[in-house]
Amino acid sequence: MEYILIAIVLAIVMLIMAVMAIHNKKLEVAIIAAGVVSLFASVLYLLLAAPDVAMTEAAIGSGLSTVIFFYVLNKIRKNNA
Amino acid sequence: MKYFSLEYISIITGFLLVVIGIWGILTQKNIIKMIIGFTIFDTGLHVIMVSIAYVRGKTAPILDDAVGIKDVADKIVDPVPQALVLTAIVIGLGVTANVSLCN
Amino acid sequence: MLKNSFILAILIAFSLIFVSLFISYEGNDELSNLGKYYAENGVQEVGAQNLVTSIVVTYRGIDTLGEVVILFLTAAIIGFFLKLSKKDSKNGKRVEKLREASEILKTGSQALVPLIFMFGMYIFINGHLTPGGGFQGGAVIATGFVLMMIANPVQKVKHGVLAFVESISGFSFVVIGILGIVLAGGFLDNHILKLGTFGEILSAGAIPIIYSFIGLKVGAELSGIVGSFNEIQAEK
Amino acid sequence: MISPIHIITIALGTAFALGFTGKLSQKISAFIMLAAVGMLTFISAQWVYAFYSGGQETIQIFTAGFKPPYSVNLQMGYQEAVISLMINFVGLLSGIYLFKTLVKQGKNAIAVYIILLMGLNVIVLTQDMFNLFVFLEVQSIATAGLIVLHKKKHAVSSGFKYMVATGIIAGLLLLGIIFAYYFTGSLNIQDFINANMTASKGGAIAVFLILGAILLELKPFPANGWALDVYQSAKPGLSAIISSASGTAVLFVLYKIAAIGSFDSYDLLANLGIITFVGSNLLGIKQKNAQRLLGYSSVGQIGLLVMIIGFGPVLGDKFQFIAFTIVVAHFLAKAGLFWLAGIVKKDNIKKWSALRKKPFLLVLFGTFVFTLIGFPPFPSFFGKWELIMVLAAKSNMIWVAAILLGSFFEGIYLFKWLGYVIKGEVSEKKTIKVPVHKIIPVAIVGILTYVVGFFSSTFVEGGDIINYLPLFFIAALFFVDFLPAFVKNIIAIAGMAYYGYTFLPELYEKDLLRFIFGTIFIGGGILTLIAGFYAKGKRQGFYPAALIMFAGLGGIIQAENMLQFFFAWELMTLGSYILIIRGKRSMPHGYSYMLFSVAGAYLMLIGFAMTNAQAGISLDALSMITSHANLIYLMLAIGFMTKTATVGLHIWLPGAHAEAESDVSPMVSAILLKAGVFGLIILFIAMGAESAGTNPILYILGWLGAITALVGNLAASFQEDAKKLLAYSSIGQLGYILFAFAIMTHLGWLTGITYSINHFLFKAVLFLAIGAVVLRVKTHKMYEMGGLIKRMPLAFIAVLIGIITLSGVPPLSGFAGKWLFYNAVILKGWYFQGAIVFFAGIIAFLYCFRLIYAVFLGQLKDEHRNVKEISIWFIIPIYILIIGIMIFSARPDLILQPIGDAIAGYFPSETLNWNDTTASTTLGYWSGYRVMIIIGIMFTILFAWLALFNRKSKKVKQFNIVYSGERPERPETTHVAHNMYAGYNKALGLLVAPFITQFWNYMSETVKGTAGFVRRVYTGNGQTYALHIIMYLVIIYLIVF
Amino acid sequence: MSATMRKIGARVAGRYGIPFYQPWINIIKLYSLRDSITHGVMFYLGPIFRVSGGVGIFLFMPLIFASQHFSNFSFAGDLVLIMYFQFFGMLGMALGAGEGGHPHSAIGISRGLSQFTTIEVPMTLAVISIAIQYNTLSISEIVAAQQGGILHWTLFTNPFATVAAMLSLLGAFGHSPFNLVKAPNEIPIGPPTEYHSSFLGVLRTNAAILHVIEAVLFMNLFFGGAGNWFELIVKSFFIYFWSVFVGIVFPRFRIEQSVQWFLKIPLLLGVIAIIIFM
Repeated sequence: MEYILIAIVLAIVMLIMAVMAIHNKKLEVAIIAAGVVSLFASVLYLLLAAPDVAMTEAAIGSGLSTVIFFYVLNKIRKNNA
Repeated sequence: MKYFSLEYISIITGFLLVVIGIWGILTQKNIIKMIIGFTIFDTGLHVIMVSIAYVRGKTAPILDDAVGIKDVADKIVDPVPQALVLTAIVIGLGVTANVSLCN
Repeated sequence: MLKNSFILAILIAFSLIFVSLFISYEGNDELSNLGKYYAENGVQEVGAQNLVTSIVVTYRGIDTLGEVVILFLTAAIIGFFLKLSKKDSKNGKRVEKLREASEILKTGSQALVPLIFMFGMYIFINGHLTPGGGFQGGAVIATGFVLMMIANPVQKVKHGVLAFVESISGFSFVVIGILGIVLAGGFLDNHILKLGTFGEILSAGAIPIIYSFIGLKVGAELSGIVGSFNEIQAEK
Repeated sequence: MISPIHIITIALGTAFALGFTGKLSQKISAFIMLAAVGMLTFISAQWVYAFYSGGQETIQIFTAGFKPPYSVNLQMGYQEAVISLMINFVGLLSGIYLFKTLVKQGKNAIAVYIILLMGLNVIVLTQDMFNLFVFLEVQSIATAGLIVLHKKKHAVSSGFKYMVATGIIAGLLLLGIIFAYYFTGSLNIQDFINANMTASKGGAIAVFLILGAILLELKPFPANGWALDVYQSAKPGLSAIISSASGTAVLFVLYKIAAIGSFDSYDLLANLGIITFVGSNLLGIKQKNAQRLLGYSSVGQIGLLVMIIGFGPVLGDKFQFIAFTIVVAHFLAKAGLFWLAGIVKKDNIKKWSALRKKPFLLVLFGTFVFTLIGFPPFPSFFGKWELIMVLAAKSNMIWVAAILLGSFFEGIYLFKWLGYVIKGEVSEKKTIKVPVHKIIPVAIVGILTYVVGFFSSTFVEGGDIINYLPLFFIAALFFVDFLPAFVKNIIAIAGMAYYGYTFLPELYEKDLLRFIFGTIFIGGGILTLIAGFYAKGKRQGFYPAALIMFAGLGGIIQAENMLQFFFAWELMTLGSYILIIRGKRSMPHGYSYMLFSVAGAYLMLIGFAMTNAQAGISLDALSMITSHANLIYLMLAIGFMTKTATVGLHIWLPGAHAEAESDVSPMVSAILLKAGVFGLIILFIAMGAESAGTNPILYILGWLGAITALVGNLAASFQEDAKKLLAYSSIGQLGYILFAFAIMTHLGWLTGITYSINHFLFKAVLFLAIGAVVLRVKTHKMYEMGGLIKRMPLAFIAVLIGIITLSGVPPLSGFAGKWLFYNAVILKGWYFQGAIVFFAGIIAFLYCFRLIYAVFLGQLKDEHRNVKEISIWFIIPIYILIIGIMIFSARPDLILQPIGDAIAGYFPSETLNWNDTTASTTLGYWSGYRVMIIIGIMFTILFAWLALFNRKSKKVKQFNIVYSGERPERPETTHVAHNMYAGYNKALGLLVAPFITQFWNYMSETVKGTAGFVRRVYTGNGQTYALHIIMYLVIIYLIVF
Repeated sequence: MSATMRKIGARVAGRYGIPFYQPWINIIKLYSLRDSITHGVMFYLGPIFRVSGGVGIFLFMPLIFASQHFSNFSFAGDLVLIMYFQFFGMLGMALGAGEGGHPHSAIGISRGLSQFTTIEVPMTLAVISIAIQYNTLSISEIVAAQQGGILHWTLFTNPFATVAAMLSLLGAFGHSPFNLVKAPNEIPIGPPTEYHSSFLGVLRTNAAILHVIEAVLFMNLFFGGAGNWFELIVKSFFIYFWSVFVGIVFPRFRIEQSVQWFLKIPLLLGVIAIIIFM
């Protein structure tokens, strides 16, 4: 039962973060928010008994993707500057 | 309350993430945000897949000592979608990287 | 705004599809046929503790191959792009001098990075026993690589080395796959080596070897990708 | 046998190995890659061979040694082998084509290239749904990568759109797959098919998502803007692969998984496919960019194939043949065209005229265009034929109509393009560079189209007896095109003579009607070819085209079944089109000729298909139609009438005939038009004599014939251009012929045949003579000629005899037609039509006189003082024809009597009676022989009399005349040939006002306007395209569920 | 006969006019002129064609009903032959004139041909009507069918056809008001421009023949034919004079006017004639 509560909290945070990722004016915040969505998703995977997936999502989705986004953001900023 | 359980909550979350992701892809002018929409879309899909793998009250498909090797079928969740998600996540990264490149 | 409301309308209509899908979903109380088969026979046939690993590496090894190929493609394309922009930068574009990282970060990373690399390798070598495997391990290695880059932004990424590791492990992957045809039942069959004792490191046939190669390859590729992005963003 | 798994291992091994080859030069890497692709090709080729030679059964390859569904399995069957061979083959050729580019771009690009091919192979072979998804992604990322490598700004943005679109599609596919797994507990396609997922709603949606995603990968209209951008901006070598190889592979995937749906989903696929086919081709009309145009065409063709897949269950055992021929045709032609695009390097299709400097490439271009449209002898012709036959047999006539409409749209822009290539201005002096490694692939696929076409004909019912002999001869002639014209002319005449010899004597016994038309076609062909000796130089391209036309004409005569007939008919159209556009300003006319011909041919095709459905494929089946007979007859009649240029369908003719070369005009006018007449004869025979009184079609055709005669002749008298005048006259004459045959009595038919023979004789004479004159005086305009009788008396006599025959004045054979005509009309009771035709006949005098007066009489122009008599090579055929006229005039009974006997089988009542040389009907009588003698004698006496009185008359210069009190000095002031019948025009000009041209213009503008309007959905924005994809699915979803 | 016409015309106009023998004198004079020029072969052949046409029709026409001798060569062809043979002369005339190179002749021809085409329409309708009526195209048979009293003439049995044909006859003769072709004022004697001496003589001879032959044709078709010479002369003379009278009363039409006129009333009459017998 406590799992369910955790899951609900996770779900709500993920959704809020997702909306934020898309609608926040600041790109840095958006990128971080997207990373948080991924991170919380990996916790959710753990709850769903999928540790392999959770590891992958954490490493790739919230780790590497975010890094790449920041690089791209940097690049675009420079191009526009 | 049938829907008030782990798998339902997560699958709903998954679907909602997918919708939000598509919304982002379709409406955002900023390309980075479009790509973020993309990753959210992907994450949503993965959540759905993992939820489908879930079997109520079962543990991870790793046959360590806690599970043993007898009557495994009654103890673990479905490993197949998990394997697929693994692949899908990596593919998603490839796609995201490529999309990011194209601007 | 009109356009957005239009899109919203479309999206709501589109969500109908999801709603129907959702309604048809009832959750599982038992495994699917496929899952049951793997649960019952996976151990005998493949000999790996982690069923996900046995599926990823052996039963659906060819998917994994495709997945590795996708990373390879991405790395190759981005690498090519890097080459192009380097050519451009020779024509009058300068590489911006980046801010040096702080001393603490530098020192910390020097100590940390080898540890992270070790951890990544541990993950993929134990892929058949514990959660994790080639991808996770590879990703961890790449994370270490990122740390290295942050600590020392000026340092050039050694793409040649990465490419070499990537290629050689990819090639070995394919060779092992072919050995599977020659020595065992089919492409990527893990029975080219003995299954060994269940639960040990050197068990489950060729899985640890294959997963190691995958890990190396993924690590090299992801590092290459991130490194390339880093260089691209560093240019002006 | 090398296992197909090695397609993967070799490709991947090569790709990975390139990484550690270290400092190896890029060139060597590229060679290694080519060798690897060659190896892939070899593997699939040996499998194809194994299946082809029989004995080989479909095999399954289990990866990891476990049975499916537990592990991924690949399947190698005949179909898979063929598709995989196609992919690898085009990959190999494209690799050769892109060789230099790849070398320049380096190892990364080379590796991506080979992985792309590998991915395509796997999606064809795999039997596992998720595996399919993975390799689809491999394929699309590799494609996007290669697009981006092009390093054009446009390319990068289109790569982005491509990634966005395929990303969404892939996501939806994944969703579908995971739910399919949820419902079936398997990932194997075969299990999906067996599971009958559509039974539950959720399963049905999963199926919907999977099929929808694969369909979207095939770029259905209108959710395909992203794909078009890709076609446009990618490197042509790559576009070739995307269009040919990827398109084919994904189509095969769709075919493979289509069975997971229910029967309804097949229906849906068919619908969406045809929408794509029609819509995409419609949009192509307004397109100017070559590669984008090809993109539209690709999308269209793939839409057609999707439709065929959707019709798979309906088509039954014909499915494989139809799908294969159309796929192969699309595959070869599109690859070839994209490669050509890379050689030409011109975005705007108007600038493709640069191709003209390379005749070899030009021929290849033409080959591909005609392959796409489905002309014989290319494979798509047979595919479309079979498709339409089967559809008609299952009475899916709306589908047939839609397919043909789409094909027609495709024809519109492809022919326009062909026109630009052949006739556009070559502005730049710089010729295009043609590297050898680029031309080899194009040439190979070009040759393959012929080979495959030849083989596919043997699989079609009735196709095995098609006479390929003339085509081989023409092909041989094509390869000696470097010879001087007169050598080729001799070869051509010899070939024609032999061809005639092979079947005409036999026909003389069996079927006199066919014999007569055959003689007109082949004999007339030889005569007009004699005129070809005038040409100097090489005259490249003329002889193959002319002989294709004559081969088609001969084929029509020889045809025993509808396939043969249609094959020959299209061949004839093709040849004549090329002949016509050889003229200097004939392009727009050739274009409209082609469009009318194609549209007409499609109507014929529908008619044939409906007939075949009821009574079989033989031509005799036309008389055994049981239902919708009149509809079929009407469509066939319209089809034939596009060739006879009946009013309403005539606007192509004047320009086409008038602007053609001097010896081509008689071919297309005197000879080619008879093909339509022959078709009508076959049709009327099938309708049977008993329908004469009752069938409204005949009545309408009769009226149409009469109006055509009137309008044609009237328009002819207002022309300023000598050849145009003759061309309009042909319209009028063909109106008579149509009218006469539509009477459907013994006399009517005799009239028609007499007219046909006469028209052949005199129109050949007139066009040859006038054409020869035009060659000498270098103008078509009659008011720029005049007085040429002094310089070219022989031509004058020829024209004089020609117009006497034309106008039907006794004693020459023209009168035979008129006399028969009166009798026929009055006996039939078609008085008003008869009166109109008669009126038209009188108008013929106007233009006849105008022609001869303006060209030969009056004052000789200064600049023509020294022109020579027309070329001897024209005089010879002209006078041979005149001898023919004389014989026919003096002894019409020699020909008409046997014909009368021959058609008495169809029309036994009210025959023409011959008593010695006098013909008589119940109405009247006439003896051509006696009239000829009486007039001859009289003429001689009068001549002698006048000569007697005029012994001493002196010759004076032309200017020795006086008018308005002055002596004229300049010839122009005395020549009134310009706007000669001004008063007449004022009174009756209304009748020839260009209503019909306006009507067709309006039609074409409407089509173009629609195309332009619909094209606005393609905004060029990636987001919009993504929205299209979502909308597409939503709409389908709302319709289906 | 043309003299007679001119005479009447003059009388109506209040002038004295020429003596009736004047045309004959003209012809003889023309033949005997020594000064003669030519423009080429066709200049010769034109008149020959023309006269061949005229004489030819004469030869193919049965003059006297039931007379073996004066049926001429009518066995060689029927009504259709005659109708088409008219063109032979037209064509010859036109060609010869064209050869002359004089612009006026070309204008004359173009006008003549234009008008001629429309004249023929009502004529044809009338002929078709007759052919339906008698179910034959043979002139002899048509005449035969009209024997047995004045009420059997086509004039009475098929009045519409007769009127239509008579109207077109006006044009065929080329007299006023349809004589723009010859246009005495603007162009001296129309197509014969340039012709003179014996050429013109031949043409004038032919003109006379043609007038007679047309009259005879009409007589045969509409007025019961002729049983003997006297009947022939009287009837054809009256037919001829019909056109003379009309010509004197009406002013001249322009070409487009006459074209349109012929395509109105006479055409309508012809159509009615056919409808009656359909």
